[in-house]
Parts: sequence; structure tokens; C-alpha cells
Amino acid sequence: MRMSSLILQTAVRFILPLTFLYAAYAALKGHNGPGGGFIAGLIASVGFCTYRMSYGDRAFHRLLPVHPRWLVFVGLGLAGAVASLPLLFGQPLLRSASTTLHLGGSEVHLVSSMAFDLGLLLVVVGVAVGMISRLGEELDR
Amino acid sequence: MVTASPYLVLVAVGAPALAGLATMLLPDARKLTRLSLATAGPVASVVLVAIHLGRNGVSPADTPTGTIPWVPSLNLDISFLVDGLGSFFALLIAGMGVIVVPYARAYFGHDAASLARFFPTLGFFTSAMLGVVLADHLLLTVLFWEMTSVSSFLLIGWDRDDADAGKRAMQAFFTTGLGGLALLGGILLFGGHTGIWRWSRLMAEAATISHDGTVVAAFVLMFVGAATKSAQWPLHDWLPGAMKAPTPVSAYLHSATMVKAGVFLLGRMLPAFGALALWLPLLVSIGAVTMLLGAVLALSQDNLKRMFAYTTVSHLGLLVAMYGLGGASTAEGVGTIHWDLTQIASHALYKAPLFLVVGALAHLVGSTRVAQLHGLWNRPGAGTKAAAAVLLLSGYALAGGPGTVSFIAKELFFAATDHATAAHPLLAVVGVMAIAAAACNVAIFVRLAATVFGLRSGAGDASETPDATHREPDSWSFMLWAPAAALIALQYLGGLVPTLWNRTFSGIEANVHDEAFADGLPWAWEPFLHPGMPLLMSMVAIGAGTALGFSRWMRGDLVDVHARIWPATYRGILRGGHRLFHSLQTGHLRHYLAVVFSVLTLCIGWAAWADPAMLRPPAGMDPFEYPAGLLLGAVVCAAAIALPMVTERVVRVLVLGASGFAVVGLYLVYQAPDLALTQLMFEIISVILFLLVLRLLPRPDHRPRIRVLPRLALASVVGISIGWMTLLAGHAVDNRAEDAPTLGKFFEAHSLEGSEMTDGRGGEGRNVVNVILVDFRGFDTLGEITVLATAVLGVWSMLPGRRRHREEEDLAVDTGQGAQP
Amino acid sequence: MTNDLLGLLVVIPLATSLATVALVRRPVPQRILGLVSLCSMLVLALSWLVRIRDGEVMVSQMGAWPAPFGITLVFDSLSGLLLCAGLLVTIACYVHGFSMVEPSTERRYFHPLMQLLIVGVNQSFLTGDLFNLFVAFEIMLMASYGLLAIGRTRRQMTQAYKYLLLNLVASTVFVITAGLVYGMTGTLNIADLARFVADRSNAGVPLPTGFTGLSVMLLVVFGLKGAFFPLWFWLPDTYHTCPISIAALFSGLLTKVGVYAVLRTFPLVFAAGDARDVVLPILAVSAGATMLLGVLGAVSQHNVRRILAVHVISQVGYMVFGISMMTTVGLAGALYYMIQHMVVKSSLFLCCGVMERHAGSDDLDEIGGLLKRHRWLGVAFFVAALSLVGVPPLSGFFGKLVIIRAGWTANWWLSAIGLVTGWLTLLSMLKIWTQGFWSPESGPRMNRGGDASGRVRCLRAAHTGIGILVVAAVLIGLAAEPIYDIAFHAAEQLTDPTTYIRAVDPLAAGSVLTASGGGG
Amino acid sequence: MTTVLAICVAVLVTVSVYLMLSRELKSVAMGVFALGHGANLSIIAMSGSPVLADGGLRNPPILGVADLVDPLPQALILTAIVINFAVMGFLLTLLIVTARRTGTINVDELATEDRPDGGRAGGDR
Repeated sequence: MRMSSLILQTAVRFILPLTFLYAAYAALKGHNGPGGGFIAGLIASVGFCTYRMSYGDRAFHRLLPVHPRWLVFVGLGLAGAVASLPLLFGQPLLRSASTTLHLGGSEVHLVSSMAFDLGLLLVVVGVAVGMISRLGEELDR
Repeated sequence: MVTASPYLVLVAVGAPALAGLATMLLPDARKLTRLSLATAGPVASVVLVAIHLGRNGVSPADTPTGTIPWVPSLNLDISFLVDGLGSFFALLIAGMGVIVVPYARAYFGHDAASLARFFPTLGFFTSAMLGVVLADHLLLTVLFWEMTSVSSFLLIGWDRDDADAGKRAMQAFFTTGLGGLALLGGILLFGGHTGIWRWSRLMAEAATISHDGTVVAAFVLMFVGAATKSAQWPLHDWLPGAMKAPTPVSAYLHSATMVKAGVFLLGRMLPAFGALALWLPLLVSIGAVTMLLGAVLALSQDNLKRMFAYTTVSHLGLLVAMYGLGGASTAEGVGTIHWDLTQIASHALYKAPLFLVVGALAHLVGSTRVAQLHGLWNRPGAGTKAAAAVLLLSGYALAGGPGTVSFIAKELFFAATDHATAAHPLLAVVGVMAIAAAACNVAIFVRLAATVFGLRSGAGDASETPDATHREPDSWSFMLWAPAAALIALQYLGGLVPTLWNRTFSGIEANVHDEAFADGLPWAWEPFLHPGMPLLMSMVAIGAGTALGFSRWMRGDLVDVHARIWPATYRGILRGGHRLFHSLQTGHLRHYLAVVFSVLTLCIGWAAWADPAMLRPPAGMDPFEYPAGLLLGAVVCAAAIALPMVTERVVRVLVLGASGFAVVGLYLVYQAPDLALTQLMFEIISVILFLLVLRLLPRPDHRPRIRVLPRLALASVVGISIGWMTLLAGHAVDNRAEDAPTLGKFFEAHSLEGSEMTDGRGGEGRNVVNVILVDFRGFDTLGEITVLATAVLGVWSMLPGRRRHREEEDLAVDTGQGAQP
Repeated sequence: MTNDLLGLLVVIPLATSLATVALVRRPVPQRILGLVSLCSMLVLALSWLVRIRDGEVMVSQMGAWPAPFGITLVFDSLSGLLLCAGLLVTIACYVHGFSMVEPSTERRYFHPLMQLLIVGVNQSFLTGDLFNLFVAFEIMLMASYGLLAIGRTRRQMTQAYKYLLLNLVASTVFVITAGLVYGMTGTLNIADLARFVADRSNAGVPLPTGFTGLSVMLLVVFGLKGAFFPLWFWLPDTYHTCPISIAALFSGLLTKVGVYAVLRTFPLVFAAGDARDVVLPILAVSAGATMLLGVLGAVSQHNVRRILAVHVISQVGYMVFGISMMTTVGLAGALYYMIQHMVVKSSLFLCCGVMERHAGSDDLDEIGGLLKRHRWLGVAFFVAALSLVGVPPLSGFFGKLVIIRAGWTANWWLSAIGLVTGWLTLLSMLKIWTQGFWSPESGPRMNRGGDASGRVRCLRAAHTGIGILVVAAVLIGLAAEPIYDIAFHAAEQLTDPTTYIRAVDPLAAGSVLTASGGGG
Repeated sequence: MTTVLAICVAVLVTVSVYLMLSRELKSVAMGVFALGHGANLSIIAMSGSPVLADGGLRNPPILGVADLVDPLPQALILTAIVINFAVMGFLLTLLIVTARRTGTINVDELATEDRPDGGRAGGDR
């Protein structure tokens, strides 16, 4: 299914990078301000979905060349791995850990739950895109 | 006294089943080994029980063997009670088992496959039956009791190709199953109430059991168990039906042993419950009716198996009535029960031969119908003549002719009625019924004898086609009649020379209340030397019976009205069940949802009725405290109400979206930026999803709406209930003490840095909601993305991608299921 | 006792599901992986069950946050027994599926969905948090929706939506209730809720107004998932439609999770204190109607699958009956009954699958004479059917024994209904037996031994599955003692919450929440 | 504000129940959707009224300021929203497949399609 209006296509081409940027921003900032993996994932999904709706299947495949299954796979795998890693150290599931990296003078505070958050993001994108694009394919038949 | 070991008895009980199972391991060809092995089981039981008795003697009824623990938490263990009643039945069962096994070999002849199946089942039954009569724990009795029902079921439905056999087996199991459950229920009720779980304790404390309502109810339930097993009126119909089983089974289970389990149970219960006011009237009335009904129906049967089945019913009724009368002796000390085991043994000793010989006739003559026996005596063949002789001798015992144990057993019963009548004049009716039943039995013998000797033809047409297969005699043919002959010989031996009988039975008989019989069975002529009421009754019965036998009365099939009970019950249950169940299970989602929502509100209503404080409007709730919020709320409500009003589907989706966006506004009022953002994005994706799906779904039909008002009424009740619950809970939140610890407060406090409660560890994030999601309650989130992944897997599974479409459509054409709209 | 490995019971199937997604086009490695995962979980669960046989409680605090703030996984006698039984049943049904599930269906994410179902089931049994229970339910339900519609035949599609929508309604009510519970009590941890209720009733302070309302809402939710009267509609309409191995698994697991939720939350929280008098009558009435109507419905069906499916309801009634007494013995009986029913009912369904394969139909009028050719199938079915009926010494007997014995003093009329139900259960099983196994062969025999596409497939796996469960059913009966013993420990913990609270939430004994005043 | 929310919940639930009792599965799906909103609003009400005594609002649960609202209901709702999304996606797909297989998504027509009793009456046959 395509909503091949030129205005829409142009608008989407313009909006798409913005949504991705905003998603990245929300994902990074999530632990300390409004945002987080979910929201970032949903924002990115909206970007993907509108692109899919306006440009159609083939163009969408160029944008996202992998099957959404792999997004879900990697996302859930990442989240699950982060969650179960503490088991190796005799800790319960999901025990968070943090470290501070010194990168060229600036300090980056890393918390294990950020990786968990990234997993969420990937799963949300994979699921939303997976559903919408599959239904879109059905309409194209 | 040293407690006897339970293991010996356990082995005795288990031996037949083990031997039966062992025969399954043998190849089909090893017939003789198979036979010996199968016989060894019951033989071992006889021997072991005898050894036990030799070592320990007949235990008093209140002294069990030691115990083997099984399920101690339920106070269930394995222990046995080898008292007179139990050991008598055990020897009877095992002894009959020994006889039936070779008979079955002769009966099934060369049908090796049948024998391979038969011996294990039979062994299983023998063990179960031994368990019933020897168990001490009440629940152990139930356990074996049900096992006898199971084996009976399997044996009645033996003939796989006969659909009717299956139905009869089902009827038998269903009827005895009712009894088994009633028995279980009764025992559980009794045991739970009194704390008595063992027969031995029951005997010991018989005098102290109070006769309150619970005990009476338990007794009635247990009696139902006994009565169904012993085929008492009005549920006796399963027993004639059980004649679909092979003849060895009829002879063993359905005349000599299993059907006596009910009688046995009454014998066990007599010392404890005999004093109940209900005991005598209940047992005697049911038993007497069964006795007379069975006798009358038996006389009018043409098929020998059915005829003897009805005489079994009749005799079981007599035995129940006998124990019923015994209640008077327990309660009032009147001598109303004499030599009960002798009376039971007497029945087994002529009824089993009758059935055995019917099986022999089926093979020798090719029929089990009376009409086909015309002139049997004069037919060629040694086996035929022997079978005819055994038939007549057994028939004579059935009639209770002088010179048999059966005659004296009947005298004993008549004497009991006589004594009981003296105490309760109304019981004279039972005496009359007993005479009538006895007369019918005499008439049966007269007719059989007349037919066999060819004096007059039976009611049926002798030229009818045989209903059983005639079989050429083989080397085992003599076993068709020899076991019967051995058994019937005991009848006459006991009847004519009672010394041995008396020595055997005087040790185990518990109920001897009449001084006339205190020394045991009299010599055959003695009753005639001391004529009394019992002899008079016997003579009346014999006279009337002989006349009846030669008369034309009651020939031809009298239909038993009770035969209709089972089909009617079965159909009634099926139809009623169907109607009841499908009045709820309509298949309409709408009905289901309506019921679910009604139940939800009803339950909340019930809670409110129990706790009326729930209905009081909470104080201090001001809807106008934040006007902007009020406005947003109004928008949410307006959008929601518009939703069912609009019919154009795209507009509908947009209205749905609008209500979602208003909800976003409310989240903002509630200071939930994360939530608002999520909801916003979610709403966008959902609208896209809905629009896609609506294009894929068939167009709506524009039929008129269905019943708006009831729907609206139910919907508003549900809505108001949920809204009200929200209000109540919200009120609880507003009034919660400031310092009351909640999860939320903890999360707030530990979102960034820890405290001593968390060993100084914090969530290291400022956005509390996010920290909750990825850390504090990260497990929820893990589950939640699992749900997401599962959902999308489900979607892909239902809508396979392009590559699979071709394969998919091939399949759809194959199975004709590819209906496209 | 803390055991942080508890999380493995969730992580293993999750990881396996991911691995099987990656291998989705190769059935054999998927099967091996799936089986290894299930068996390893069973071994873990069994070893833990042995360790806690004295009534101890294992906990694991997710994220190492102390209870009641974090989510707690609890492995006590109750959840341990159910986990073991559930995993055993799953293994059998899974193996059975190797020869029963169509290859085309198997390629459609059958294995991942199966593992995800186990994630949900295990998490439901393990979690000690009300909201997490909701999440666990959702995982389980989502996977079950997928499995129910897998293969998407026309028959499935005419029914699946009912299952989904009814459960959706229940889930929504559940999430509302969980939220409101948090509002009223300020906590979601079940042990903490138990402490909240116990503190109040000890101090004589009434529960917050409307708490009983929440109790009954939750009862409706769990009642729907557990197929209590009159909320069972989804069950008889759907179970006969999906592939038989899946139906067997559902019959063993899904309703039990609903009943488990009642067992877990009601004696401790929602039927404790003031709510007791409100909830118990509902449970009792529901139990009676569930038992009787369920069995009447089952008897009147004509297809083996439908008889078995509707029967699930009736047996749920027994469990509710046990629960409705809220005594130690009643609860122990209900738990024992659950365990044995999971095993027995699934084994019957598995037998039914093989019957269908042989006879080409499950309509009793069209099949017959199965015993002649398939003696061991007959033996297995007979044993399982008698267990279901409760013929001693098979497993069903002891469950019924305990429940009915306790019932005579608590609710005698329920005991009477229970006996009648047992009687009618017998009738329905005899109906299958006499018409399916005994009566002369009849009816069309189109694809004897073949699957829908007509190919003859090896049934060894199916027989293995049946064998596992039937042997288990017999053992549960003969060795009733250890299982009943654990069930009794579980029931003791349910009637006396102190052990549970102390194990899960040691802080509650300290200072943090003892002074939880206010509210109401 | 709690009162306002309670009313919103009541209206949303009423509408959704009304829709769910209708004939077309499309409407039922919309009812489910609205019910999800109702549930979420009901939970957010558990964070207490956001209005302070002076008429101002509390602050969002991001550390740094005073008077935060309770964060937990928000986290619960986030979870619920996402789950709701998953279920809706599945439900809508199921409706499509149902429509393909049976040709209808009318509840009444589907009910007659495969009656639970197989369209037969009981009885011993």
C-alpha cells in the first residue's frame, strides 16, 4: 500500500532524519530526562512506518535491508543478555552495574541498563515495523 | 497376642493378579504352562490364607494384622482383617478362582488369543475381590471395590464385535460406579465425622457410635454402594445385562463372588450399624422386593443365562433381607440371623454350577435356551448326559429340595422370618414373599426337569436357530462339566452329611442366634422329625412351586420395566446435559461477553452488599479543582461517546485517535511526559494500523443495530462500577498518610542514589519512570518486550510473507479450506 | 533461602525461543534445542523441589532490589510442584507434537511460540508480584493466541477470536485491578500485600473501603482464565480446533495457571481478613456449578476432543471446591488435584490425537474397534481415563478423596455434587471407551495413519509422549505420599502466611513498613 | 481530578462495553482499544491528584525538584500501553485472517459457522 502523494513523500523525506535524530536524543537522555528506549523506539517506528506508507515496500527495503525479525532477535537478545549476565557473577537477574569511562578528558557514565534500554528500542522498532510492513504487503497483494 | 504379619496376606491378595500378568509374557502356544500359571495364582491365595489361618487362627473381628504404610499423610495404610467373614469370603473367592481357570480353558477351547487376554483380567479381578474382603482400612476396601467394578466392566464387554455388550458393560460400570462413589462418600462422611477409618475399630467401638443424622446419612450412602453391587431393586437391571460376558465370568463374577461384595459389606456393617432404626426396614424392604421380583422374572425367562441371572438377583435380595432381619438381633437381641455364611456359601455352591453347565450346554448343544433343551437327557454323547445330570442336580438345589445345604439354608431363613415376625408382626409379609420366591425357584426346577426329560415341550419353538456355537468335543471337554459337578457335590455332601460342614463353618460363623441351630446344620431328616413353622413354609413353597411348574402360567418373556431405567437415565443425562450446557455455551461472542460483564458487576454488587461502606460517596473529592483537567476530561468523554455514533469507518478511526490524543492531554496534566509521548506515538501507529486493517477487512453491513437499550444498560452498569472502584481507590490514595511508605516513594528516593536499605546502590538516573522501567522493575519490561516479540511472531505466523504465499495456497486448495471472501 | 538461579527458568526458554527463531526453517535442530531447554528446566526445578521439601522457600530478588520494592521470584512448594508438573506435561506434549504437528505448521514459529508460552507459564508460577503476574499472563496468553491460530484452518479461525477477546477483557480488568490495588495499599508485592492485610486484621483496622470489590474483580479475572462457572466460554469453543498436541498442552497448563493465581493470591491476600466472607460464597457456588455443568456438558458431546475439552471445566470445579474451603486440607487437596489433572488430562488429549490419526476422525459415531489394532493405545487411554474418573489407586482418587473428605464438614452439598460429578465423569469416559475402542469398526477411514496431507507419519514420538504421561499418572497415584506431602506444605504456607512473608520480604519484619498506617 | 478521571473511566468503559456487544468484530476491536484507554486512566488516577493545595500542579517524576507525582503508576501504564499495542496488532491480524478464512467478521454469522455442539442434539445414538 502506498499513499503516493508527492507532498507526503517530500514531507516524509524531510521528517525521517528528524525523527531518527529525536529518537536518538530520547534514547540517550532517557535515564535522566523524559525519554527512554520505548519512546525512542516508538518515535523511530513512526518514522519508519510513515516512510513505508509513502514510499512503498521496495524503497522501504532499501532503507531497512534486514527482516524485522532480526531487529526483534537482536533487541530481545541484547536485553535478555544484559538481564541474565549477572547470573554469571552469582547475582540475581537484572542486577545493574555502572562504570565511568574517561574518554579524552570527558567522563561518560555508563549504566548497564542503558544497554537494556537499547534492546527495548530495537524490539519496539522491530515489532512495529514488522506488523505494519506485513500488513502493508497484504494490501499490495 | 502378637500382631499377624500383613505381608503374607498381601501376597495372598496379589498372587492371582501377578500370576495373571505373568501369563501375558508367555507366547500364545504355551497353553498348558499358561493354564498352570493362571491356576497357580488363586491356588497360592488359598494356600496362603490357609497358612495365615493356621498360624493365627481366625482373628476376632476387632483384631487386624499389622500395617504397611502407604500414604501416611492421609492416614491410609495397608492392613488386613482376616476374621471369620473375611476368611470365608477369601477362601470362597480363591477356591472358585481355582475352578474357573481350567473351566475357562475348556470354554475358550482353541481360541488362544482370548485366553491370553482372559487370564490377566481374571487374575486382576480375583486379587481385587480378595482385597475387598480382607482389607481393614475402609478406604482400602473402596479401592479394591472399584477395581472389581473395573474388571467386571472389562469382562462384560469381552466381545468386541458386539456393540450391545459394550453398552451393557457400560451400564454395569455406571450402576456399580454410582454405588462405589456412594460408598466412598459414605465412608468419607463417616470417617470424617467419627474418626473411625478401620473395620476393626468399627467393630471394637460399635457400641459407642452415636446414631446422629450424619451417621445415618453415611450408612445410607454405604448401603447404596452395597445395594448397587448386589443388584438390588430398582437398580438390578445391570446384572441380567452382564450376562453378555463369557460364561466363566458369569459363573465367577456375576453369581458367586463379585455380586456378593454388597452382601459382604452388609455383613461387615451389621455389628456397627445393625442397631440403627433404619437398618431393618431399609434392608428388609429392598431385599424382599428384590427377592420376589427376581424370582418371578426368572421363572418367565427363556434364556437360561438370563433366567439364572434373575434367580441370582432374587437370592441376593434374600441375602440382603437376611442381614436386614439380623438388625433385629443386633438392636433387640432377637434371634433373627443364623449361619449367614452358610446361606451365602449355599448359594454360591449351586449357582456357579448352574452357570458353568450353561456354558457347557452352549458348546455341547449349541444353545442356551430352555426350548432347545427338550429331551436333552436322551441325546447321545457322554458329555451331554453328564451336563444334563449336573444341570438337574443343581436345579434341585436351586429349588431348595431336601437333602441339600440349600434346603437347610432356606429353613434358616424361614426360621429368621418366623422369629422376626414374633417381634414385628408386619414382617409376616416378608415370610409370605419368601415363600412365593421359593415357589418360583421350585417351579423353575420343575420346568427344567420336565424339559430335559422330554415330558413336555418348553414355551419356545425348538426349531429356532441356535444362538451359540456348537463345538466339537476335544480333550478338554470334560472340564466343561466336571468343575460344576465338583461344586454341586459339596451341596449334597453338606446337606446329607453335615458333620464336616459344621466343623468348617462353626469356627467362622459369627451370627448364630437360634438355639435350634446352635450346633450347626442338622442331618437331612431332622427337620422332618421336629416340624415347625420353617418346615411348613418350605412345604408350602415346594407344593405351590410344583404346581406352578406344571401350569402354563408365567411362560414367555415377562418384560422387566426396570430395564428402561438405564436407557432413560442415559438419554436423560445426555439430553439434559446438552440443554443445560448449551444454554450457556451458545457460540455467540456477544452472549459470552454479556455474561462476563454481568458477572463482573454482580460480583462487585455482591461485595458492595456485604460492605455497604463501598456505596458511600467518598468525601473531599472536588471535580472542579483543576478546570483545564475538567475540560480535557470532557473532550475524552465526548470523543468516546461519539465513537459508537459515527458509522463511517475512517471517521471512526479518527474519532478513536482523537480520544487518544485527549488522553495524552490528561497525562500531561498528571505530569507524565514519558507517558504522554509514548501514548502519542502509540496513537499514531495505531491509527495507521487501524486504517490498514480496515482496508483489508470486508465492508460492514448496514443492518439495523441490535438492541441498543439492553446493551447500553449493561455497558453503563459496568462503566459505573469500574469508575466507582477507581474513585474509591483514588480516594484511598488521596487520604493515604503522608509518611505511608509506598513503592513509588522508594523509587523516588533511590532513583539516583542508594541508601542503607539498598547497600548504597541507586538507580543512577534522574528520570524515575525510566529507572523503574529499566532497573527497579526491569523484569516487567523484559516480560513486556517478550510479549511484543511474541505478538509479532504470532502475526508472522498467521500472515506468512510473500515467499510462502504460493506454498500456502497450494495447501488451501488441497484441503478445500481456502475460502476467500 | 536465596537462590538467584531461579531466573534461569525464565531465561532458558527465552534464549531458546530466540535461538529457534534464528533456526526457523530447520525443524530438527529446533526440536533438539527445545527439548534440551525443557528437560534442563525440569531437572533444575526437580532438584530445587527436592531441596525445599521441608517447606522452605527460595527467593530471588530481581535486580537485587530488596522486596517489596523490586520484583521477587518465589519458588515455594506451591510454585515448585506446579512448575515440575507443567514442565513434565510440556515435554510430553512437545514430543508428541513431533509426529502430530504438520510440518508446514511447525515452520510457522511453532517452536519459538512454544518456548515463549513456557516463559509465560514459568514466570506466572514464579513471580511474587501482582503486576508482574499480569505481565507473565500476557506472555503466556500472547503465545497461546499464536499457538491457537497456528496453521489457521477455517475451524480455528471461526473460534480463535473468542478466546482472544474474552482473555483480553480479563487482562484489562486485571491491569485495572492491579493498578487499584497499588492505589489502595501502596504495594504490589504479594507477600507485602499479605502483610498489609494481616497487619490490618491483627490490629482490627478495617481494610481500605472497596478492597473487597477489588477481590471480586480479581476473582472474575482469574476465574475467566481458569474457566470457572460461568466464565468458561472460551474453553469449549476453542480447544478442539487447534493441533492436538497444542490442545493437550493448553488443557494441562492454561486453566491451571488461572487456578494457581487464585491459590497464590486469595488465601494470602484477597480472601483474607474481611474479604473472606465475600469471596468464599462466590467460590463455593462457582465450584458446584462448574463441576456439575462442566461434566454434563462433557457427557453430551459427540467428539472425543470436545468431551475432553469440556471435561477440563468440570475438573477445574474440583480445584475451586478445594480452594473454596480455604482450609489447609482443602487447599492441599486442590493442589494435588491440579498436579494430577495436568498430567492425566494432557495424556488423554495425546491419546485422542493418536486415535484421530488412526481412525481418521474424532467423532464417536465414526470410530470404533480401535482396541483390536492398537492395544497399547487402549491400555494407555483406559488407565488415563480411570485416573480422571478417580478410580483407585490411580492419581485422581487421592485428589478427590482429600477434597470430598474435607468438603463434607465444610460444604456438604459440594461434596455431594463432587460425587455425582465423578459418577458422570465415569459415564463420559465409558462413552469414549465403548464407542471408540470396543464397538465394531465403522465409518469412513479415509486417511488411516496419515496426516491431513495423506502421508503416513511415524507415531513413535507420539507414543513416547503418551507413555511419559501415563507412567507419571500411575506414579502420582501409587506414590501419592511425597507429592501430597509437598502439597500439604504448600497449603500450610497459604493458610499461615508468616513463612512466605518472612522468606520473600525480610524487611517487613524489620521496621520499614510495619508502621504503615493511614489510608482508608 | 480523581473524580474527573473516574468519570472518564466510567464513560470510556461504558462505550467500550457497548461497542464490544455489537455485531461486528471491527467495532469490538475498537471497544477493546477504548477499554485500554479506560484502564490506563484508571491507573494514572492512582498517582493521586496532581493538583497541589495552592492550585498549582505537582512536578513530573524527574529528580531535581520537589513535589513529584508518584512515578510507579506511570511505569505501569507504560508497560500496559505497550502490551496493549502488541495485543491490538495481533487481534487486528487475527481479524484479517478470520475474514479471509470464513468470509465474515460478523459475530452472529461466525457463531452459526461452527456450533459448539456440532449442530446436533444430544441423545443416545
